[in-house]
Amino acid sequence: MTTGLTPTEHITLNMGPQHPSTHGVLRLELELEGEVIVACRPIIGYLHRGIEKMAEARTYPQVLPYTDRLDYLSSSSNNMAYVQAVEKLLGLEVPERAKYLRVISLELNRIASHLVFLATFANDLGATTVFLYGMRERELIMDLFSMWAGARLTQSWIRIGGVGADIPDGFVDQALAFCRLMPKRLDEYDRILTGNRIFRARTEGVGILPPELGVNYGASGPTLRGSGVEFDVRRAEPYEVYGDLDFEVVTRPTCDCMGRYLVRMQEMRQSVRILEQCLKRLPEGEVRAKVPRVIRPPEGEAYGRVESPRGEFACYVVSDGSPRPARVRFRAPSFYHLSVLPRMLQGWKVGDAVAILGSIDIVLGEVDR
Amino acid sequence: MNASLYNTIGQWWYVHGLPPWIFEAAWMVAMAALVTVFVLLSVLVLVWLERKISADLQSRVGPNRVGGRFGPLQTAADALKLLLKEDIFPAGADRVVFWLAPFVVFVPSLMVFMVLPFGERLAVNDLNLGVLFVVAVSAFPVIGLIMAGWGSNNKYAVLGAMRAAAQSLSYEVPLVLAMVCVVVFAGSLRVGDIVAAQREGGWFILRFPLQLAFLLYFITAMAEVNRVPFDLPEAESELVAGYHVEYSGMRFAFFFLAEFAHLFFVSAFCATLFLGAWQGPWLPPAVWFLLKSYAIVILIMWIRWTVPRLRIDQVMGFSWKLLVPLGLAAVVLTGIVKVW
Amino acid sequence: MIGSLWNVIWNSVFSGSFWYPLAFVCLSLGVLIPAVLVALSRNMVHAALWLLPCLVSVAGLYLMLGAELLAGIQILVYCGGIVVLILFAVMLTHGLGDPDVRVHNQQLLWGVVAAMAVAGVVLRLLSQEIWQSGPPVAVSEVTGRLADALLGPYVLAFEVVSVILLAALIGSIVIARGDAAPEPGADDSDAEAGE
Amino acid sequence: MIEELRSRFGEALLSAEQVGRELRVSVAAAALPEVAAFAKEHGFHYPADITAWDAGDELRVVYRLVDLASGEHLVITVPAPRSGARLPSLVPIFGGADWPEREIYDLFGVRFDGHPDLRRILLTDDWEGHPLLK
Repeated sequence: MTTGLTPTEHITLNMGPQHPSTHGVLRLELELEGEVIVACRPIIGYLHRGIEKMAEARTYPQVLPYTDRLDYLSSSSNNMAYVQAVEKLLGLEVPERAKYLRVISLELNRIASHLVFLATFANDLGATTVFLYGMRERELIMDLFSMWAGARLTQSWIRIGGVGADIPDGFVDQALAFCRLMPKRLDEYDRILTGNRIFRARTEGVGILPPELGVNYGASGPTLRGSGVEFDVRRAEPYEVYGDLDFEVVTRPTCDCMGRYLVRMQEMRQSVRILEQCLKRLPEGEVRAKVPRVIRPPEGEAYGRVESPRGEFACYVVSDGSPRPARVRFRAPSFYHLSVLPRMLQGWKVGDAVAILGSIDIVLGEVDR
Repeated sequence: MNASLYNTIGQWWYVHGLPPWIFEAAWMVAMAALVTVFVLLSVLVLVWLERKISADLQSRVGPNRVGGRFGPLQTAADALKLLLKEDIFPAGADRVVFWLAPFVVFVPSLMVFMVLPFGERLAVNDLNLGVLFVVAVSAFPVIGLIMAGWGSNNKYAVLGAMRAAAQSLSYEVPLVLAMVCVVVFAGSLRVGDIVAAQREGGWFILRFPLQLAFLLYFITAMAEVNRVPFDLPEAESELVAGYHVEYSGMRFAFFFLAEFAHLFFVSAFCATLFLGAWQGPWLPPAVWFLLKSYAIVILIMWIRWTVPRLRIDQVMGFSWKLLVPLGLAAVVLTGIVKVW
Repeated sequence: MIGSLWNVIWNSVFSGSFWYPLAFVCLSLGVLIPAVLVALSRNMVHAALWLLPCLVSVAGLYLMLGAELLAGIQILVYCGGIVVLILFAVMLTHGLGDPDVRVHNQQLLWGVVAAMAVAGVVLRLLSQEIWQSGPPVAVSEVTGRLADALLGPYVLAFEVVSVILLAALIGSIVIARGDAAPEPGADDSDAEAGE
Repeated sequence: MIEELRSRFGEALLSAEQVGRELRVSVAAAALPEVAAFAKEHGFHYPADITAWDAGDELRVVYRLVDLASGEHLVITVPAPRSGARLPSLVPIFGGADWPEREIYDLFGVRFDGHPDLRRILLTDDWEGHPLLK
């Protein structure tokens, strides 16, 4: 942008850690030339609570509630990744009903999380009304969560060996009613936002993430699928009952903010589809396998992989044969997405920064751990 | 009523041989005070209206406690709170500039009301250059915004101020072009004459090329009052609050007042230029005037709470690449139609 | 005694002969003092802001001469346009961290010489002219006459000037644009680092 | 794959076993970049996870590379001393190694040679020690 006549001075702008659009306590050090971003340095760690360290001093079941606090918008994915790793170590087989219930939980959480994405993304672009629309439908999911877990965000309902408790009466009907409502509401979002000229002008072609760059930086989930890479852990390594379910892995070839947005919007429809299948097929039976009172997995390591709403959320557990894990490591998708962010921001404007940051849908809880 | 009161007192004054200009001056001061009070009260109503409209669009309830079921006194309570808050000067601020900025924004936004006819002969002073006066005085607030942004010693504020300056410069051109169309059609810069011209031939929005001017005026007016989709100078998600990020309490209230006063003014002026001002059947003129003004206000609010925000280069491109050529075309078209 | 003095004041207060010079003096000071401050301010933004009262006072002088149109245009163009542009340019090019710049005084000598020369010329011209004082002749409808003149006898000149200004506007845009700005995100280093 | 690795790297390949879809290999630090580059040539483009753990007597730095087409995992474990460890950085090969390596440096104290910007990432710059060491 320097035409050589008058070199404009670069200013360094600290976006965050307190800023309406950094989605938590992220700090972006932006170097600006006028409004154009020349360089960006993400600075993280403001929410570091040392969960991985704390896990080393807790027994296996005690670690579970900590995982809720990672990606606080989709606690069941975190629970699932950890539980999956521990069950792999134990070689535990989970009852069929529990598997279905877990998938229901995961998909409901995916919709809830994508709704928050929709809400905050729209809000970042100035469409405040859509923010409240997203929150309105999310509230219905929160009601369902409180029905089975008594909590809205930190559920810890997926437990080692199954789920915490069976679903209460009336849950299935209420969930099915939600499944009938949701597609209509999605159409409503499309009408108010997706087709809007201003929204398209702000998102189409903005914040390009080339597929090779995305893969090379370990991006995953809708962020990577928005660049046309068909990678979804639910398909690549089906866990629970995903292998038996009929759903599409949504991809978009455009690599831009719009692509990532559309992938999430379509994924909500797919999640509704999965939910309907699970709710209708839900078998009777136990919801929890026999688990020893003190969990003492044999020496070894396991890697639990889950497709969280943000991407590949994984948990790497190393056991030394004691009741406490030797190492619990959480692989957070947002961590990797943030590390490509500087590449995606270069050359765009401050206004685009919030759009691009919003489009990769990070949660600082899992970035900082 | 206004006219007769003016005549009665005026006659009394002349009969007693007092210099007429004192009466004129006193009359103007009194009317200005009246208009100021009216504007301040309108702002309270407008803020409440905005909250209720946004709440309704967002399937919320909005204010519903203070002063009854619909929260009519909520804004008054908030204003009172702002008055009582501590007045904070940020460290490293340019104190004089920081202190002065709210007034530079606020005073012109009241001054423009002086030429606005609230009814027949119900303008404080129907200057013969009324439209020019409006345009000239509306050019001031942006300097106040720049002062606020720069004086705050905050980078977000400076970015907001720069955006405000760029945006206001770009949108003033099509705004003036739109007004030129009206002026050419009415053949006068006096607001009263423009209203009179609409009495004879119908509202200006119904006359052929002026629909284009109306559209231009409406869009640029939204940009001038920094409303979504043109609210970049204070884009909350990008610049936190833009130029007024460091302001609190009373000083913040001044910006807020100015913003809503300006919003009301551009709507009222829109009604005056294009919708026949206070003219209408059955109802008293002042009621017609308010009805039309509020219709435009509500339209602007509706748009604000529906669409996302543009990016700064898109905003500038929109003005220079589309609105300015359109404005030029509108002026030429108006000239052709007028000469015909 | 006191009564008669009071009468004198009273009469002059109510005639234009008192207010008119007073307003003139006030406005002149309003032009001169800020103008000096513009030149002496160490802070670029302050200097630009001092232009504001200066230009507004000039508009006030125009008003006193009955040139309302000119006053309006003065405020619109100078306060709303030029000052904003200057402020914009100052903020864009100048470091935000250090608002105080040194006023460069290296050319003090030449400045004084030039100022003296101008002052001499002005004073000489002033002394040659016989100045009438007193309230202005009431000029009615300046605007109308101006409009008639511009769109009557001088319409061709008016149109030519408009076209030239438009051409200048477009030309400056073309010059300012320079080479096509590089597309964001199309940086080469991105592509090679991707693989 | 195991055979190929063995013939190519010989002594540097400390151990190798196939567990389900995971190919777990252990390599010496010096050979790491070559093994990683070799893996990338063979389709393991996606750096799923890079982490470390304190095994008591030594640190194990674990690189998990995934072949997105086949779904195979390649888990490369590199042993390192508990203090003063230095490993070659994989950032030139996998951009996704950038932040995880900073994190390992931050939490375990392993220095990565050739890393473009090796600073603490989660903890503050004035933090003393490396908290995930036992």
